[in-house]
Amino acid sequence: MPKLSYLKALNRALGDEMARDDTVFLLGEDVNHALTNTTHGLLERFGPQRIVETPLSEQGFTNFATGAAMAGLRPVVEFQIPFLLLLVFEQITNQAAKFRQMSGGQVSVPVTYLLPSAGWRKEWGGQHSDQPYSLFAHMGVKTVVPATPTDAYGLLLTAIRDDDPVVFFAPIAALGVREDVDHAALQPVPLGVGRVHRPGTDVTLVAIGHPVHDALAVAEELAGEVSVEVFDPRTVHPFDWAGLAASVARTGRLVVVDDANRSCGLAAEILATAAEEFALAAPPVRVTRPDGAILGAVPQLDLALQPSREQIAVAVQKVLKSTG
Amino acid sequence: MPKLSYLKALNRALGDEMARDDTVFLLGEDVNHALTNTTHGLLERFGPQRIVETPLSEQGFTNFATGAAMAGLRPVVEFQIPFLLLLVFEQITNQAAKFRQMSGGQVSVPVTYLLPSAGWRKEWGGQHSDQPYSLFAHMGVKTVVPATPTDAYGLLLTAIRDDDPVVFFAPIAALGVREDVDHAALQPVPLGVGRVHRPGTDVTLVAIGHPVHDALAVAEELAGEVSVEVFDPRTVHPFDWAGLAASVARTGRLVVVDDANRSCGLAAEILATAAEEFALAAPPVRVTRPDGAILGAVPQLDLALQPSREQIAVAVQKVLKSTG
Amino acid sequence: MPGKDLYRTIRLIRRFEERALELVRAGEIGSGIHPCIGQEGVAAGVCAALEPGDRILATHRGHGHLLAKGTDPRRLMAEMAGRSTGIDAGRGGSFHPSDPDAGVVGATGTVGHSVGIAAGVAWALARAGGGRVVACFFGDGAVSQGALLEGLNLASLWRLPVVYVCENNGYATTLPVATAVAGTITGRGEAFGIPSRTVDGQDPETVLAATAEAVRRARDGGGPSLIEMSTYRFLGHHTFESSVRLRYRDEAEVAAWKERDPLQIQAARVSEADRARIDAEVEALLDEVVAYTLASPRPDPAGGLDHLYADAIPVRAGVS
Amino acid sequence: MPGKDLYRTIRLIRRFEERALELVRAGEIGSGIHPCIGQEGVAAGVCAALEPGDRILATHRGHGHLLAKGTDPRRLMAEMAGRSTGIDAGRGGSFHPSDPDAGVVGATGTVGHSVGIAAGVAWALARAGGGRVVACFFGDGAVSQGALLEGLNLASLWRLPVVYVCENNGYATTLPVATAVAGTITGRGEAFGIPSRTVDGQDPETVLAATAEAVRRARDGGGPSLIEMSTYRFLGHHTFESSVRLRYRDEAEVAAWKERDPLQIQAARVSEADRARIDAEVEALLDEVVAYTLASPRPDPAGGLDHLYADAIPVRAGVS
Ligand SMILES: Cc1ncc(C[n+]2csc(CCOP(=O)(O)OP(=O)(O)O)c2C)c(N)n1
Ligand SMILES: Cc1ncc(C[n+]2csc(CCOP(=O)(O)OP(=O)(O)O)c2C)c(N)n1
Ligand SMILES: [Mg+2]
Ligand SMILES: [Mg+2]
Repeated sequence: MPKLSYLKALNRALGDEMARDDTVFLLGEDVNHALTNTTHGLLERFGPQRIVETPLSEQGFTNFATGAAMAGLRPVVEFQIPFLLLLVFEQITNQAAKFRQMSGGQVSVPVTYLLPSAGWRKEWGGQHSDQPYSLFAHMGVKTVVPATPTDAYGLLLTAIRDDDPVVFFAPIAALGVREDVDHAALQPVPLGVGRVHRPGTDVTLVAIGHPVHDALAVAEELAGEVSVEVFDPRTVHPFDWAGLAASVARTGRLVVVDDANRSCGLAAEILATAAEEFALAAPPVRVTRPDGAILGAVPQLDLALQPSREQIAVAVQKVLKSTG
Repeated sequence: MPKLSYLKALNRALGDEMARDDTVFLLGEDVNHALTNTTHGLLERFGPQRIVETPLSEQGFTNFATGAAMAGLRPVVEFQIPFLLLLVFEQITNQAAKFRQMSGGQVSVPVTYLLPSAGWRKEWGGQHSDQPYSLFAHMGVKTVVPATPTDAYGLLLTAIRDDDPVVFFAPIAALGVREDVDHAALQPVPLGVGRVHRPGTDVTLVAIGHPVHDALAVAEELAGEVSVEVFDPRTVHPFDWAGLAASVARTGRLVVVDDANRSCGLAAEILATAAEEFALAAPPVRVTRPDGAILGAVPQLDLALQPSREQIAVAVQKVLKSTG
Repeated sequence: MPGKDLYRTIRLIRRFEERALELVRAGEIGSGIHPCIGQEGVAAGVCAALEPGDRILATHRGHGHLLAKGTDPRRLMAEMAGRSTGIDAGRGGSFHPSDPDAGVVGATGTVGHSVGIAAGVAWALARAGGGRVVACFFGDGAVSQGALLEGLNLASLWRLPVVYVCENNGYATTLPVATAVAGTITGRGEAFGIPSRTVDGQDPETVLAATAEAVRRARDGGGPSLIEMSTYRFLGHHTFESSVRLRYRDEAEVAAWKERDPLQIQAARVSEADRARIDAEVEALLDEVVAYTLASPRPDPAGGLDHLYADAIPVRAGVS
Repeated sequence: MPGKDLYRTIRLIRRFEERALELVRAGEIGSGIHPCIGQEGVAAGVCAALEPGDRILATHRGHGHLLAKGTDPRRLMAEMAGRSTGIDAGRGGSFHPSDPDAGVVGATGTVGHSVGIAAGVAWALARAGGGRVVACFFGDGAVSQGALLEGLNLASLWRLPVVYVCENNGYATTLPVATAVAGTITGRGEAFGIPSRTVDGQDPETVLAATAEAVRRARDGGGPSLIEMSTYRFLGHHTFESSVRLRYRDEAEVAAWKERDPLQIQAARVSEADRARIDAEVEALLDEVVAYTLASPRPDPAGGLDHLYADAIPVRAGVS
C-alpha cells in the first residue's frame, strides 16, 4: 500500500474537498507558493478564487472568513504560526463562534482554522512554539488535534463539512509521520470520537497529537511488565467522554500526556472529569509542560520542558504501583 | 468603621498608588469621564499625563503599555468589557509576558490589565459576559480575581508594584460588595496567597471572585448539618497550592465553584491537582457554567447556566455522603 | 416617490425608539438601548439606495439600520424585550440583532469588525453574481480599530462591492472624535485607495444620493466606497446615561444639532396631508408593535444552551 | 566623517551575516536566519542619525539593526548560536534579540506590533525629557497589520518622538507588495497625519539624510515621521529557502537590484586606503566573533524556566 504522510494528507484532504464542494476555498499567507506545503498544487488546480493569498491582516481575513461563511461559503483559513491563533482569538471565539447563538440558530459560520504547525518549532525562539488548543475548548469552540495521516485527512474533511467553526491543530512534530493507506479507504472521521490505538488492560494512557506516538512507543517498551491502552481523543472539544470512560472502566488507571502548558490545560480537564466521574484504582497522573512554559531558542532548554518518553514510562509505573 | 465598596476600593488603590509612585499611569477608554467609575476624580488629581484617554485601539494601546513599561513606567490599562481581553490576548500573552524570558531576564514589563467588569452583564447579549481568567493562567500570566473590597485594594496595589504583567479581574457581581474597613489598615495583598474566609472541618469549598459570597452564604445556611471551610485562592496564577493542600488536609473533601466555562477552567485545574496530590475521602465536585456556555440577552436563560447556591449546597451534601 | 418613503422610514425609526425608551423605563427592555434618535436620516437614506437582495451590517446603535432595511418592527421590539417571538428568539437582543430574511447579516459587538465581515459577505455575493452589494455601518469610534483598517485594505485589494458608511456623530461614548482620530476619517479610506467623501448625514436625500452613487460603483464592479456621514445623536450613548452624570457635550452643541433634525428636514419635503396620514399609520403600527411585544412569551429557561452548535454535540452541564 | 563610518557599519553587517550563514550551514545556528544582505544601507543610515541614548525596535531581519546601533558583534553571534554568553543568554536567538545596553528594546515576532511598542517607549522617553527618540523598523508586510495602524494613530495623536522606518524590500516572504497593499505605504502614514516620504534605501547617505531630518523633527517635539526605504533582500526570506524551491522573484529582478548594492555604493565614497584598512579591521573582528561564539558554553538545560518571572513564584514542573 502507498505511504501517506501527515502533510500530504492535509494537502489531499483540501484538494478532495475543494473538488467535491465548490463553496470551499482557502485563504492565508504565502498559500500561492504553498510555504507550508498544505496548498501544494491547489492554486494551479483551483485558481485564485479558491486559493486566496492574503496580506498580513489576520484579524481582517478571519473576520472576512466569518462573513463569507455567513453568506454561504466554507472558508479554510490557514495560519502559519500558533500565536496567530492568539492574535485572532477574539474573532474566532467571540464573533465567529457566537453568531449562531446570537441569531437564535439562524446563522451558520462554517469556517475551518487550519494551523499546520502547532507546538514546538526547534530553535525558533519564544514566540513560535505555543500549543493553545485548550483555550478554544474553554471557549466552547470545536477543536481537533489529529495524530496520524488518516485521522488528519478524515478530521480535516469533517471540519470543513461542519456547520460550525472548527480549529484544526496539526502538530509540527507529527507532520512527518507516514502511514500505509489505501487511498480509496480514506474517509471522514467524526468529531468527538476518540480512538484506541492500542488496547490494554492495566492502564489507560491518554495522548493527543504527536505525543500519541511517544505513548505507543512507551507502551511497546513496557509491554513486558504492563498492558497499556493508548487512547487518543483526537478531538479536544467535543471530547469523547464515553470512549474514555469505557477505557478507564477496563483499566481503572489513568495517565495523560499533553504537550502543552500545565495549568488549565486539556490534561487538567481529563483528570478533573476522571476524578468526578470515574472509578480509579489509583490517583491519575499528568505529564505536561510546566506552568507557563515558554519554549525558546535553545533546544536543550526546551527539551527539558517537554514531556519525555521517560517521564511517561515513570508515570505509568507510578499509577501501577500506587492505589487510590 | 467606614464602609468601603469594591468599586471604591479600586478607585482608592489607583489613587494611592499613583500618588506614591509617579511612574504609574492609567490608560483606557472613557477614563476621563470615569465611565467605569474606577478613575473617578483621578484626572483632576493627576492630569492628562497620568490619566490617558485612548481611542478604540486596544491592541495598539496594549502594545503601547508594553513599550512604556519596558522603558521604566508602570502602566495600568483599563478594559471596559471582558472580550477586550480576548482582543488583546496575543499582545499580553505572546508579547508582554514573553519579553522578560526572551531577553534573558534583562527586560521587565510591569503592566497591570484592569478589567473592572468581569463576568455576566445582565441582558447585555452574548458578547459581554465572558470570564476568561483561566486562559491567562494556561499561558502563565499572573492573574488575580479578588472577591472583597480589601482584597481588591490590596491586590491592585500588588499588581501595579509587580515587575511582571498582571491581569486583574474585578467581577461585575462583586463591584457592589461593601465592607467595614479601617482605611489606615488597608495594605498590599501578596500574589499567590489564598484566604480562608470561613474555617470548617468537613468540606473545603473553593470559590474565587463573586461566588465567594455565594459560598459563604451556603456555608452559613448549611452550618447546622456540616462544617464548611470556604477557601478563596484570590490569585489564579500563581495558585496557592500549599494553602489549598492544608485546607483539604483538614477536611478531606473538596467542592469548587467557578463561574466560568467548564472545560479547561480553573475548577478543572484544582480538581486535577487534587486528584494527583491530595488525599480525598470522596470524589471532588465542580460547580461551573456548562461547556462553552454563552450568557446572552435573556436573564432567565443565563441564570439557568450560572452556578447557583442550590447547586453548591447539593454539591457539598454530595461529597459528604459519598466516599472515595 | 422617495421623499415620502424616506419620511415614513425616519418617522418609524423615531417613534419606534421613543416607544422603546418607554419599554426601557418600564423594565421590559432590560439591556437598555443605544438610541439612534437624531441619526435616522443616515439609516433611512442608505437603505433607500439598496435592493432587498442587498445586505447590511448594523451596529450596536442599530435599530434604525434594521427598520430601514425592512425588519418587522414587531419582531425587532420583541427581540429587544427578550421575547421568543423576537427576530433572534431573544438571543440577540438590542445589541446583536441579525435578521437574515431582511438581509441584515448581524451586528457584532466588537466595534469596527463588521468591516472585515462585510468584505467576506461581499466576496460571497460577488462570486454568486447578480450585482448585489453590502452596506456596512460603523461609527467614528471604529475608525482607529486595527481590524477595521485591515478590512478596508482587503475590500479595496479585492474590489469588493461594499459601501462603508461611517456615522460620525462626534463621539465614541464620551470620547470626542478630535481626541481619538489623528488625520481624518476619509483619509483612512483614501490610504487604501478607496473613494471616500464626507456628506451631511442630517439630510436624508443627500445621504440617499451619495449612497446611490457608491452603490452604483459597487454593482458595476468598481469596488468599495467610504462615506462619512456627519451626524449627531440627540440622546446619550446608552440609556444608562440618564442615570449617571456624564458631562462630555455642552448644551449649546446639542441644541445646535437639534436644529438640524432629519425628521424635520424630511417633513418639510412632504405635504401636510401625506405627513398626517403617514404619522397616523406609524402610530397605529407602533401600538401593534408594543402590544405584540408585551403579549409575547419569554424563552423557556431550559433552552439556555439552544443554538450553541449546529449539531447536537454533547454539551456537559455545569454540575455532573 | 560619516562616509567612512557608514562604510564600516555596512561592511561589518555584510561580513557578519556572511559568517553567520557559514554557522547556519555548520549547524551552529539552528534556527537559521533572516539575512538582511542587500538592506544594510537602511540599518546603517538610520542608526547613524541616532545618539547612544536613543532607542530602536528591530525586526526578525534585525542583525543589521542591532550591529548598527552598537550591539557587541561577539555577543550577538553568540546569541544567535544559542550560547549563554549571548546578549540575551541565548533566550532571544536570531529572531527576538534585545540589547537594552545598546538601546535595542527588542524585536517582537508579531510583525508590525513594534509600532505600538515604540510609541510607548517614546512616551516614556518624552516624559523623562532629554529629547531622546525611538527608531522603529518594520517591513512592507507589516503595513496592513491592524495593530501597526493603531500604533501610528496613537503616535501621531500624542506627537511622540518616533521615526518609523519601513523597509520595503518588495516582498513579505513570497507575497509581493502589490498584491498585499491597497493604496500606498506612505499614504498609510499620511492618513494619520504623519509626515511620510519614500527614499532610496540602497544609498546609505540618502537614508542618513532623510532620517536625520525626521530625528530633528522628533527631538523638537514635532512628532513622528514615516520613511519608506526602497530596498531589496539579495537572499531568501530565511535560510530555509535554499532548501525549498520557491519561485516568487525572477532572476532578472534580483540581478537588477544587486547592481545597486549599498556596500558598493558606499565603498565608492571611501578611499582605496581607508577601505583596505576598514576591511582588514572588520575581518579581524569577525574572526574574533566566530571564535568567541564557538568557544562559548551552551545554557545549562536545568535553566529552562529561568527568567519566566521577575520574582521566584512557584512554577510547577510538568510532572508532580
Ligand atoms: C473594539 C471595541 N472597543 C470598545 C468597545 C466598547 N464600546 C461599545 S460602543 C463604544 C463607542 C463606539 O462609538 P462609535 O463607534 O462612534 O459609535 P456610536 O456609539 O457613536 O454610535 C465603545 C467604546 C467595543 N464594543 N468594542
Ligand atoms: C502578524 C504576523 N503575521 C505573520 C507572521 C509570519 N511572518 C514572519 S516574517 C513574515 C514576512 C514579513 O515581511 P516583511 O514585513 O515585508 O519583512 P521582511 O521579511 O520582508 O523583512 C511573515 C509573514 C508573523 N510573524 N506575524
Ligand atoms: Mg460615534
Ligand atoms: Mg518585506
